[in-house]
Amino acid sequence: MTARQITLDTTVNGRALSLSVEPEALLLDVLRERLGLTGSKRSCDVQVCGACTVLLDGLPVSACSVLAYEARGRRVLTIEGLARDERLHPVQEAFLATAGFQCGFCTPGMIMAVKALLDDSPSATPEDVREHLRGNICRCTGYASILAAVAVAQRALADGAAG
Amino acid sequence: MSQPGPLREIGHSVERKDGVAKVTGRAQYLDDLVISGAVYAAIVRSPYAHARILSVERAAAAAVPGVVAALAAADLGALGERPFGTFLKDQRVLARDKARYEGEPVAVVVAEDPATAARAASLVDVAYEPLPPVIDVVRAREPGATLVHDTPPALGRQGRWPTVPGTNVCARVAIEQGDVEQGFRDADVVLERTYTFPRVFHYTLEPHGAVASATPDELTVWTNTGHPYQLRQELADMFELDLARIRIVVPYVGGSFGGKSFPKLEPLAAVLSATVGRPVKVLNGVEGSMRINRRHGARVTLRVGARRDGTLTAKHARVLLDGGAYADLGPVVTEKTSVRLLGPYRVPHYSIQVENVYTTTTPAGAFRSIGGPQSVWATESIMDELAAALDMDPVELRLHNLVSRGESVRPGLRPMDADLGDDLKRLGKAMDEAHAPEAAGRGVAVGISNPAELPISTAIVRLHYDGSATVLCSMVEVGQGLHTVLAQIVAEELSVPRAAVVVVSPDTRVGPYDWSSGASRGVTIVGTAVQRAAQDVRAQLLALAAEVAGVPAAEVAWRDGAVHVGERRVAPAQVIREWYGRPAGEVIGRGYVRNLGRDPAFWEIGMGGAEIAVDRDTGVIQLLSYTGLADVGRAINPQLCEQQDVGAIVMGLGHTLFEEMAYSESGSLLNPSMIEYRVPLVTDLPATLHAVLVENGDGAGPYGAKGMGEGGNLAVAPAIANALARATGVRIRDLPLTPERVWTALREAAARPARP
Amino acid sequence: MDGAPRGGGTARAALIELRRVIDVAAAPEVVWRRLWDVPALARCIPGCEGVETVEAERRYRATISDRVGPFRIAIPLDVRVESTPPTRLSLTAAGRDSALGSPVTVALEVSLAPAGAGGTRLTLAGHGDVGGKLAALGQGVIDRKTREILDRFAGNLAGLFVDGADAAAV
Amino acid sequence: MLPPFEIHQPVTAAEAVALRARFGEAGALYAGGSELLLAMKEGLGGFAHLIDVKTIAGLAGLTLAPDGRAVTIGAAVTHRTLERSPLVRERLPLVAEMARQVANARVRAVGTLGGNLCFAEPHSDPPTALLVHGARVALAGASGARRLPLADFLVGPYESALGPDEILTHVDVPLPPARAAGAYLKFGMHERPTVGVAVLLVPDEHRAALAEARVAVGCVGPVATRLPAVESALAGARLADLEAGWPDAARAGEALDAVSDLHGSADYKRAMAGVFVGRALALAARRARS
Repeated sequence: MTARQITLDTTVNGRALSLSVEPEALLLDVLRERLGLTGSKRSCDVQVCGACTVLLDGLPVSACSVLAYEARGRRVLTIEGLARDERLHPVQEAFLATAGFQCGFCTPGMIMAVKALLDDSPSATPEDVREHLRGNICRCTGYASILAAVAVAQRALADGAAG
Repeated sequence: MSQPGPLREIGHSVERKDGVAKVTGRAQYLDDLVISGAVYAAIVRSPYAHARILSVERAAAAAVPGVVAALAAADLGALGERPFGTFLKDQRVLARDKARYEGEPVAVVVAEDPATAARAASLVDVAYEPLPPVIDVVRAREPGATLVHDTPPALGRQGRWPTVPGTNVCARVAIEQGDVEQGFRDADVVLERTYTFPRVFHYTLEPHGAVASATPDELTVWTNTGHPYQLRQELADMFELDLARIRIVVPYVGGSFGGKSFPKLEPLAAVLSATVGRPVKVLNGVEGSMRINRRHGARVTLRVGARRDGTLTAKHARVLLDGGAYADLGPVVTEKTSVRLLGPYRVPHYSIQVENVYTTTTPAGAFRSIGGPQSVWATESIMDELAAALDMDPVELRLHNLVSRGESVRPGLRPMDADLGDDLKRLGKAMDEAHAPEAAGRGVAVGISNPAELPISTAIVRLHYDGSATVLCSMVEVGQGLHTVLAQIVAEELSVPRAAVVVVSPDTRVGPYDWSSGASRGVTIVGTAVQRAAQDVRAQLLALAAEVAGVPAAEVAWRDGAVHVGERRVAPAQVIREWYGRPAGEVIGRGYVRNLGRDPAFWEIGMGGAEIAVDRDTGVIQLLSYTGLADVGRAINPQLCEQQDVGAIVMGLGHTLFEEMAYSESGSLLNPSMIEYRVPLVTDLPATLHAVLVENGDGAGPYGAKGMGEGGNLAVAPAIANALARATGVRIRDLPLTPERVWTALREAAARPARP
Repeated sequence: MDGAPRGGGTARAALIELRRVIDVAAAPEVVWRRLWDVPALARCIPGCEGVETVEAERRYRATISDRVGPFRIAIPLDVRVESTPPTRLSLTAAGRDSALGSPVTVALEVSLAPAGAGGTRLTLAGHGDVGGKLAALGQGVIDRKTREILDRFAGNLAGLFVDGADAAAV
Repeated sequence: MLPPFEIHQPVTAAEAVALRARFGEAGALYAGGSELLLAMKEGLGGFAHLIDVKTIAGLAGLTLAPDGRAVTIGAAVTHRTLERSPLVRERLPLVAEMARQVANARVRAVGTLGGNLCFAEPHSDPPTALLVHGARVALAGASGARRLPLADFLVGPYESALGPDEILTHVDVPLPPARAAGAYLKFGMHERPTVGVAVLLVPDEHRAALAEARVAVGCVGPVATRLPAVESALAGARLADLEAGWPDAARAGEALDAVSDLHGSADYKRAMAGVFVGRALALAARRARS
């Protein structure tokens, strides 16, 4: 441990952790390299593509460009923390139902972005959805099946809430 | 083999095999693998587009704690000298005497962790003598132009087209038929136009990378390639090893679109591993990948002649492809471009010459229909210009000239295997249904391409005694859904539950030979190999059942998804258990494909129609509706087919409206980041986006399927430019149709005096 | 062709054109001599430091440094001069910035001609080029910076001759 | 990958100022990091010390000034907070409208207003919208606090008037006069806008004609700027006319100091400034009438 290292007390996917990290460590590297949570992907590295989207206290952030240090005392949720007891989250189920992915590299970030939106605004309009997902790039699907997945997820979440 | 009963699996949009892994983040891609003992490489790249390398000072980097080695070409021994390249051996793992494009790897630092490698790499001091850059493809072709390669490179193993010594011509292909000048004399109208297509970047979300582990007698490479077997050959040549001693392992791949075909970072990783004696990981970021591969820019000068009734009489084309610094797949792109420029029309006289030209820019290679979008951009734009000159409806002009089923497109190639006229009429109907009342212009385009290069593939299907099956083949699941479709085929042929079929990702130590993952060949060629392997399992089961029952072969038959011995119905797995005499063993089926009749294995048909409005103040083209049409023979999984087409269409919107790798005059890439390189976003989708699938069951693949997935890309740009011309009277011949370009053209048109 | 961009192989960003005319109140011979007072000349170039003479009147080394917001950009340059006394001087400076390794080149022709009553008209003409990441980070900004530096240089150069005594004190 | 550095967490502005003085060019102010960290990844800066201003008490505050005439926005307030704050939405709807359009949801969640203004990226949204409000920035420095108009704070691309031993503590945004209505429009093809236009119209008491017009354009040149000539030309204009389209809009950008770059040529940018000034005027006029 070098003198520069700092203690990072945080909660990742519901689990409290205490790690020693360098100040310049990026959240994405800590998740992937230290915690083995490789679901979040590095692509553009400049906060444009959204492949590294994770939720920090419920808000979507680009893990590639956020210092791990910022997770102190906060809750981090990654794609690995979405399913409960092997039961997929309704957003994941929706992506399966519409095949809202092809190569899958953008998918974890895309799903986290959708979850962030629907947690915040369950009845987001199609325009809201497009505006929100403008920050997530998919090069394979042409987005149509992703938009369909969001609509399916919205219905499922509404039914779940009602039921 | 006969196909009794209705198909249970084929034609259904079943759930993807890779779905759960991908939506849970459990799917492992290259950077997710842990290779124990691996060290990390950081690449030092040339800051000049063209420069002599005078010295590489690497001692300071080597002295950094944690650095394993700081290496230049000279440190790599014979492996550093050895050129590679599947078609032309013109590339080395690190530039030796000179760098030929900005970003070319010149040195590399290998360290225990990526951060140390990156920091030490900044300490490598390379002295250069800048040379004149060669950026413009026209100037590159002029006499006396600076040469990118001073000496002609040797042909690679698959090479057929040599360079033209003393010039920057990397490959030249010319085809002709009839007497083109006679054709123009026969014409009432002759048009000559030049169209250009930009250099564009694949931007697969996953960047290129490779991990290699070399020992004196074995080489293993984990990589996100689309071409494990082509790569194996290339590395076998470099390392002088038997094919069997080279193992290529491909995990999930985060998109390829051709950009991950043929050797990319693998030779470098392998040579580094051989040099430092440890497994070495080389991973690019987006900028690094923009320094690896792109699509060929093109400058197409077309001359066409037609009679007053619209009958085409002649086509003359001179094309310069911007190939960048190294050949990669360029020679094949050159050849494909020559055929793709013919278009789907009857042209009695033609002369087409395509030259792929070296420039000091990122090397160009395979990208979703090689040479296709460039060709169709020109050929389908000029069809509308011709229609205007003839005062004909553009669709009528096309219908008048389209080749019919069975008619020759080019002598020697498979005759047309689709009903193009019917397809075009169907497209028109679908466009009518999608009509947006506010549309100011409508345009269509028809693309055909000759894909499925070299139909060579093998497959193994192992039916286990519990009724599950393992499929071994070596085409890569890059997201296209191949594994799902192959599982559907095996489930269909062997009547096993699809859930019980596992398709194994490529590993050349395990999976059998396949030529490549590209050229829309998966379903048609690999699908056929897998189908044949499954049918081989079935044939063997019948033989085994006959042997167990002690009856002649004629008394056993496959019916309703099971083996029948007389009237006794035996499930496939039960045949295996009975033959082995206990719950054990398996039956191994083999499928081989070496050709599927004529080349190409099928014609890929991609048509499209656009309706647009134009914001005249800003030059923004508003795409209101887009309808694509793919003639797929048979859609084994319609949902996947539609999504391939939609994906290809939206990707096509990129080169149509935004995308271009912008270079400065001195050869610097000005937009090497996703902040400045703009790809289509969800907000770019038209309100209506449809993909029409035509299924005539007339393909050479399983159940009459043809390949698809590239064709959707072909028609987008000309359809939109044709719509723009109809909406505004302005014809733009340079892509992308950025708002500023459209705005400028509109202003220039407004400033021109009206035609008398 | 109709003059449309050629695409498929044509560059987007042009070189940065540099052109300034400076009238100074000193005779060409005086101005010429003063131009060879390297330390004084270096002081006219904003951010120029560490000037070394490699070969008198032919090769020099210097570092130009400037801030762009919070970032300091330092560019060690190799400067080569060819001269035709007392009317022409051609100068090329090339180097790479120390943070990003981006190439920077400047080619400048300086010509002197008599002007007015015993004065001299100095004409600066040439171009600058910035490559690599530095170019990618902000073409517009770099263009501005280069012009700004050149403007200040031209001003300083003219200033050298405003007060002969002051200049002579160098 | 970032170079190594240390993070410092001052709890008062004075401590931050002292740290700035101590580290000089080796130190950089750090808030959301959405611009700084990207630049550092590219290899720029090489700062050995980051001074995290988010730990300074009060910098995340977003309040109505005691006199009720301005909203005080702490430097560490995120774009997301601006976008959603009921206070901002109600009293500074134009600022909320602008904040909603900054980059993407992830950048808005971490990026701060203060960081944005200090970084002075020329293709950025906030300065334009704040200029039409007559916003003032508050700086704390070794020699005390000072306030200056935002227009004076914006110096050039990546350059502000922030001194080497100063930090930005908050921005005061005067509330627009009652009845005022505004609009923020942006346009461009890339991740960052080609042009951003903010318009704030103050109608007369009959909501018929303009008592005052404020117009600012950003992204086209080195810094965002007000267009005084356009503002005076608009004096007395009728809202109904503006809503239908201001005939002089096309020339509104003519005088702008536009920079040619990948976002467009200077000519195009000037023309687009005009187009969007016209559209923003029409939208704001419609809002002012209703």
